[in-house]
Amino acid sequence: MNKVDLTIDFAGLKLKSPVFTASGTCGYADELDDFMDIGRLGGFITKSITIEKRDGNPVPRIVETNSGMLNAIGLANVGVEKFIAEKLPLLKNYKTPFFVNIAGKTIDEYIAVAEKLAQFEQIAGFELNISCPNVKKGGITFGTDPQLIHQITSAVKKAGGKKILITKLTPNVTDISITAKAAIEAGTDALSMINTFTAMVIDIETRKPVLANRTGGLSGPAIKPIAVYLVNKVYNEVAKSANVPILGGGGIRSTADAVEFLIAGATAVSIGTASFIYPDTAIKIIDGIEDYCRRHKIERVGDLTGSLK
Amino acid sequence: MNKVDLTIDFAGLKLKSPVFTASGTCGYADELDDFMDIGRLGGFITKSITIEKRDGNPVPRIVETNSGMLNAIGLANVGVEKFIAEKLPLLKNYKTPFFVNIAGKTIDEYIAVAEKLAQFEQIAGFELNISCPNVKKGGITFGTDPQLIHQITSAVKKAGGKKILITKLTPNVTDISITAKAAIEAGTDALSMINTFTAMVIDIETRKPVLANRTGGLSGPAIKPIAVYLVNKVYNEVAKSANVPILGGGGIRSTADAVEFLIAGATAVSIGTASFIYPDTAIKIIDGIEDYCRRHKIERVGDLTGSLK
Amino acid sequence: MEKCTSKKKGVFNASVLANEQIGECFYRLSLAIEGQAAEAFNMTKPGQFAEFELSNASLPSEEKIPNELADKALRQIILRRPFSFSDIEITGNKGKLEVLYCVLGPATLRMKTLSPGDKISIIGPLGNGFSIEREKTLAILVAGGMGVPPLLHLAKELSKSKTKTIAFVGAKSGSQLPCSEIKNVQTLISTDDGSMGFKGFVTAMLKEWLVKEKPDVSKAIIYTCGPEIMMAGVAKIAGEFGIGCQVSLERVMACGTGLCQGCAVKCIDKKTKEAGYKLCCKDGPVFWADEVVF
Amino acid sequence: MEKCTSKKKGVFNASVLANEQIGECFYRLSLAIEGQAAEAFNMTKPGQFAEFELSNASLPSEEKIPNELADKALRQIILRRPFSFSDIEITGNKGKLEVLYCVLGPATLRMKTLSPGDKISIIGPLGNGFSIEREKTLAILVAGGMGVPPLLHLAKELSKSKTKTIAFVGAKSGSQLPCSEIKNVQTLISTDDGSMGFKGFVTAMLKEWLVKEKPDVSKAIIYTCGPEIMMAGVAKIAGEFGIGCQVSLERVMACGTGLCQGCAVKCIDKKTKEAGYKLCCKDGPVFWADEVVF
Ligand SMILES: Cc1cc2nc3c(=O)[nH]c(=O)nc-3n(C[C@H](O)[C@H](O)[C@H](O)COP(=O)(O)OP(=O)(O)OC[C@H]3O[C@@H](n4cnc5c(N)ncnc54)[C@H](O)[C@@H]3O)c2cc1C
Ligand SMILES: Cc1cc2nc3c(=O)[nH]c(=O)nc-3n(C[C@H](O)[C@H](O)[C@H](O)COP(=O)(O)OP(=O)(O)OC[C@H]3O[C@@H](n4cnc5c(N)ncnc54)[C@H](O)[C@@H]3O)c2cc1C
Ligand SMILES: Cc1cc2nc3c(=O)[nH]c(=O)nc-3n(C[C@H](O)[C@H](O)[C@H](O)COP(=O)(O)O)c2cc1C
Ligand SMILES: Cc1cc2nc3c(=O)[nH]c(=O)nc-3n(C[C@H](O)[C@H](O)[C@H](O)COP(=O)(O)O)c2cc1C
Ligand code: FES
Ligand code: FES
Repeated sequence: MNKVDLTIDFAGLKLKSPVFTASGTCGYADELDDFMDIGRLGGFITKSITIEKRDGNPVPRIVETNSGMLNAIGLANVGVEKFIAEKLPLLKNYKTPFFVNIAGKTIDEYIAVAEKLAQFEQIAGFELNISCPNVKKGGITFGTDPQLIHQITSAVKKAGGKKILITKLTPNVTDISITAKAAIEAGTDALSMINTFTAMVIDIETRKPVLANRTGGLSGPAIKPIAVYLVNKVYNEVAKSANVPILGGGGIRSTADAVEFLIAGATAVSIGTASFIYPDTAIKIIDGIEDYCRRHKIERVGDLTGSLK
Repeated sequence: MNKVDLTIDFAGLKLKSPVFTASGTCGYADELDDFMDIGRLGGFITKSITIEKRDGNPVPRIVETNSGMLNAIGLANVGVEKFIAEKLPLLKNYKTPFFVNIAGKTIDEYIAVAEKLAQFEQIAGFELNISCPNVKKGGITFGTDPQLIHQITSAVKKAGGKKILITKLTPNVTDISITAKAAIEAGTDALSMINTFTAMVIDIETRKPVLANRTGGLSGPAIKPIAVYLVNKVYNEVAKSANVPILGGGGIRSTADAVEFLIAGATAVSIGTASFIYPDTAIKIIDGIEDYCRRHKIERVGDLTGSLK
Repeated sequence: MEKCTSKKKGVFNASVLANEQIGECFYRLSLAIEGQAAEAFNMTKPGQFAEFELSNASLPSEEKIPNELADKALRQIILRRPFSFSDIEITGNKGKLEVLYCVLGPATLRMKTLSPGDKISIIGPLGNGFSIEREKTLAILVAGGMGVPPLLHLAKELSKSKTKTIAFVGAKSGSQLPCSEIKNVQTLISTDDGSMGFKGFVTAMLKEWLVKEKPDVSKAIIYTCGPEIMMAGVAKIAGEFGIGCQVSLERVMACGTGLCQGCAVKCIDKKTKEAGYKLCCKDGPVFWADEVVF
Repeated sequence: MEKCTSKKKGVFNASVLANEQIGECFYRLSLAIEGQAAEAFNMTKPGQFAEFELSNASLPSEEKIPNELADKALRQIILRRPFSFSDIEITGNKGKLEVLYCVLGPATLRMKTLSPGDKISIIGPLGNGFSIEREKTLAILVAGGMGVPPLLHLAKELSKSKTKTIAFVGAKSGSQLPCSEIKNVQTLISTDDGSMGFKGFVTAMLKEWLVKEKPDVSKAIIYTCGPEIMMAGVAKIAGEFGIGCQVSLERVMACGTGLCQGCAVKCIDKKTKEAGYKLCCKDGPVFWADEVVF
């Protein structure tokens, strides 16, 4: 076997590789650019963008846990106008498909952001964050209610015009196949899973939560086996038959981790927390997946998707 | 301050200490007895007992993950008759309140086990396992449906006569306060939380799940921050006002971990996976809690419960 | 089988005396124990084991981690790991434990970095070891690859009795063995690649030998440890020839102490003929071959 | 503030030259770097930092872990830890980095066991360091406890210029300091318990000195690093006296590289007067005191 075909078909987009960076864990691209060639990524997902600028939560926003971390950044971002004015032009420098992650407090806010961004060529698509556990309104409530998911997904899909829409699911539900199905029926082009688990760390000396926001979202290797299970479940129960690709992630640090997600049913994977430890993780994993495929005589990386026996 | 009062009032029972061993992680007491004085425990919870003997799942039943492990033991147990004949008499040797964890495939099976055991003095109470993710029927389905929880909890409460009933909740739900409320309204005396998260590990060389059962339950330090959050949520939203104690656990390895759960709202804590690493963990934590209370001038360990600021 | 579980098992500290590579695949770790630990391990039978806490040891630096283990090395381990012993020497209240190990994953990578003076926590002695049947005059040891260590310990114990011992040792290639012969024991080696001794599987060599030498099967006993598929083969041969056979099984263990029920071994109850699970850590790791459903 | 971020930051390996305890609270870790790493760290300003990967190092053995850290030691860490430098020497394509650190939790416990020859991964140089203002003729360094290290580096850099430097160093007690004076610099020590130098807070000592010595404030500048509450005090004094002041802040950092937005510092935009968050790791850790909302 000479060459492994690392390109994937992701909801009609042909992407260079099956590895994305996850929202909120890779800045606005320039920070990561110091460490690797982000042009090799399958996709780059921005931090959540909201209609208004958000300062985010007070500190501490971060606390480490066993093999994981909690974050309660609070969707800190420059707001959509400033994003368009200041960040978007920079994206032109990269040969990477950019996906803008959208968040909001009301459905109208989501729609407004999508409408404002729909016209820009530099943007390959949107990731709909209906699952961020760190904002008081919206967020988590949207993501757990199938009806609201349907409403918001179809509205944003419409507002986004021809842009690819990826709906990001929360794991904080009884049956994730039901929320996945709601998003698919509403016309989402792809699913992203999973976002973080709501969690808390208490400082036993002060008897207060460590995070200023009290709770935060658990990410990192700790959650990986749950994420793999959920990806496999959604793949088997809804995504495969609907032919909707899954962007899988949660705790990926190594090639082996990424391959687990692909085998479980993901078409591509996203790297979040791991980039904090080795900023070039995503690139190393692209190379690693190529090696893995060669070793296992897999010609197209797409053949791995859902190949669980 | 001279002495710390480590006794707790647990649903009317006066217990020696706020530390239990968790179901399925401490055998039938004799194994643990080699390593510590189990008479100092607040309570000892047996492996799940079912009406018929169960061989359990094929191996591998265990796989380690980052800061955690999956198990799919499959409720292997001797069955209630043999339990009564062979194991129950041994329990007399210990001065520990024993709680028998009950599982089943149908509500009738639960009732039958409770009825058979209700008469034995050596048993302080029952823990209702409606949340084991490793059996095909029942288990997980019961634990996620508030109506079923109500049905099964009130039925077992009745069948158990005067015995204390602890209902063990699964974290695999959208809103655990709803399931907690269902159990409380059905008359449970206490809540136990949390059981494991359904999860999967894939062997990327064979492309098969590592566990013979394909999925397993994730336990250990990895899940601790989620468990602390859920205990705090249930305490604030339902348990405190209903005056129902919580047996909190999930990933406890150290005194600090245990104290986090108490502060979050637990009246007692359960030690599971940690006993595999240091079999005397529970005792060390009892001593540790005493030290902590002394250091913080807390006279009764009960004063810690729900003291989160 | 004669119960040979020590009553005094416990959680003990051991300190590293030496840790060195021997051959291509094996490392030898020597541990010093004292006091209660020495007492507890005093009567340890070959085949018994201990659970080692290795999560706090450091990983080898990046360039010293074999490529195929790089991803595994990233896993943050919490569980102990079971190891049997290749030798145990107790004198008074001091003792020395010797482990031969292969580097396969996150725990054994960490084991490799232990250096003299380091302390580790072990739980033991655990399980039931090989039971030395006094009435047998010929002990046949059959070891495969990673299964060699406990049989070295057993060979030493047997050498104290009058039992004649012969050892069959198989490996992929000669360089993968921890030793080219077992001390004081007639050792026949087989290698898959023929690089040393008999070319082929150790089971084939065993069968050939039994056919040729025709030992008195009523006076012989087979002790075996190695890959499960090899032991299944040995058990089959033992059955064919009517020789009693003890197998030392391996299971993924979360506790090693009978708490978790993770280490199930499918066995046939000799009386009821019913199949059911026993625990490798508590009822084994050594079982009579004819009770195990391979 | 003059931008002093090196363009060449990267992920580098460093090897441990020495690691020893100095005083009661501090340890000194010396690292050797070469090639690209040496190039990258060549222009590092005092106050810049690096992110250290320590999760693979071993924990000290149980008896060497202070009681109050025993539970913390159990946490399995994944994130890097930020450390600034007390000294950096680069010659050609080789260099030496020196870190003074205190043992506070799981990462620094692991740091303590590093020994000569061990390799660790560092990311750096990161952030913006102290900016040495050429037109100032008096540099006043104010260090508290763990804040001493980067000011040692700064003092060394200042000693190369003509700036007169005076250092105020505070600690709980004398034994908790890494050194009793800063080389070539007039050093005034204060301790909370009076066991060395001035008895009381370093801020009180600073104020007393300013009142007494009446330096030309237009030519003076304060550089400070230490507990946030102390720096807030120093900033207030600097404001009262009208002296420019740079503070080196600390935040819990998940990345150190601007990716996570975890390390927010509330700042006032000098132009718009609006409050908003900057990032400690990217915009700092050194800020002008008058832009920070303490
Ligand atoms: C009773 C008993 C006694 C043992 N005695 C010894 C001994 O004396 N010397 C020794 O080196 N090992 C011995 N082992 C095996 C040892 O426990 C494992 O090698 C160890 O747990 C590996 O841990 P790890 O984290 O390095 O690798 P893991 O990641 O846990 O395992 C790495 C890979 O190797 C596989 N694996 C695990 N064990 C084996 C095995 N035995 N053979 C082949 N593949 C395996 C796993 O499935 C996995 O794919 C014994 C096991 C048992 C149950
Ligand atoms: C830019 C920057 C430069 C730094 N330079 C140095 C340095 O040169 N030398 C050095 O020793 N440390 C330095 N630190 C602090 C260092 O990063 C922490 O001490 C380290 O992360 C602790 O890790 P740990 O896992 O051992 O403890 P953790 O468990 O992470 O922390 C242990 C406890 O200490 C607290 N803590 C953490 N940092 C501090 C602190 N600075 N002061 C008081 N309590 C703290 C935590 O809140 C926690 O309660 C620097 C930090 C930053 C942001
Ligand atoms: C610091 C941090 C910030 C994050 N911010 C966002 C965000 O703004 N929007 C979003 O949809 N997800 C956000 N996430 C979630 C990640 O995109 C990802 O879904 C999650 O962390 C799980 O993957 P991981 O374990 O690889 O990090 C954030 C995660 C972290 C750790
Ligand atoms: C090996 C194993 C077996 C278990 N068996 C049972 C069981 O039979 N019944 C039950 O209710 N919970 C069972 N549990 C769940 C534990 O009681 C506990 O709720 C869970 O492991 C979380 O706690 P931990 O992280 O401290 O282990 C089991 C857990 C493990 C690890
Ligand atoms: S390993 Fe836990 S019971 Fe055997
Ligand atoms: S630490 Fe991540 S942005 Fe500063």
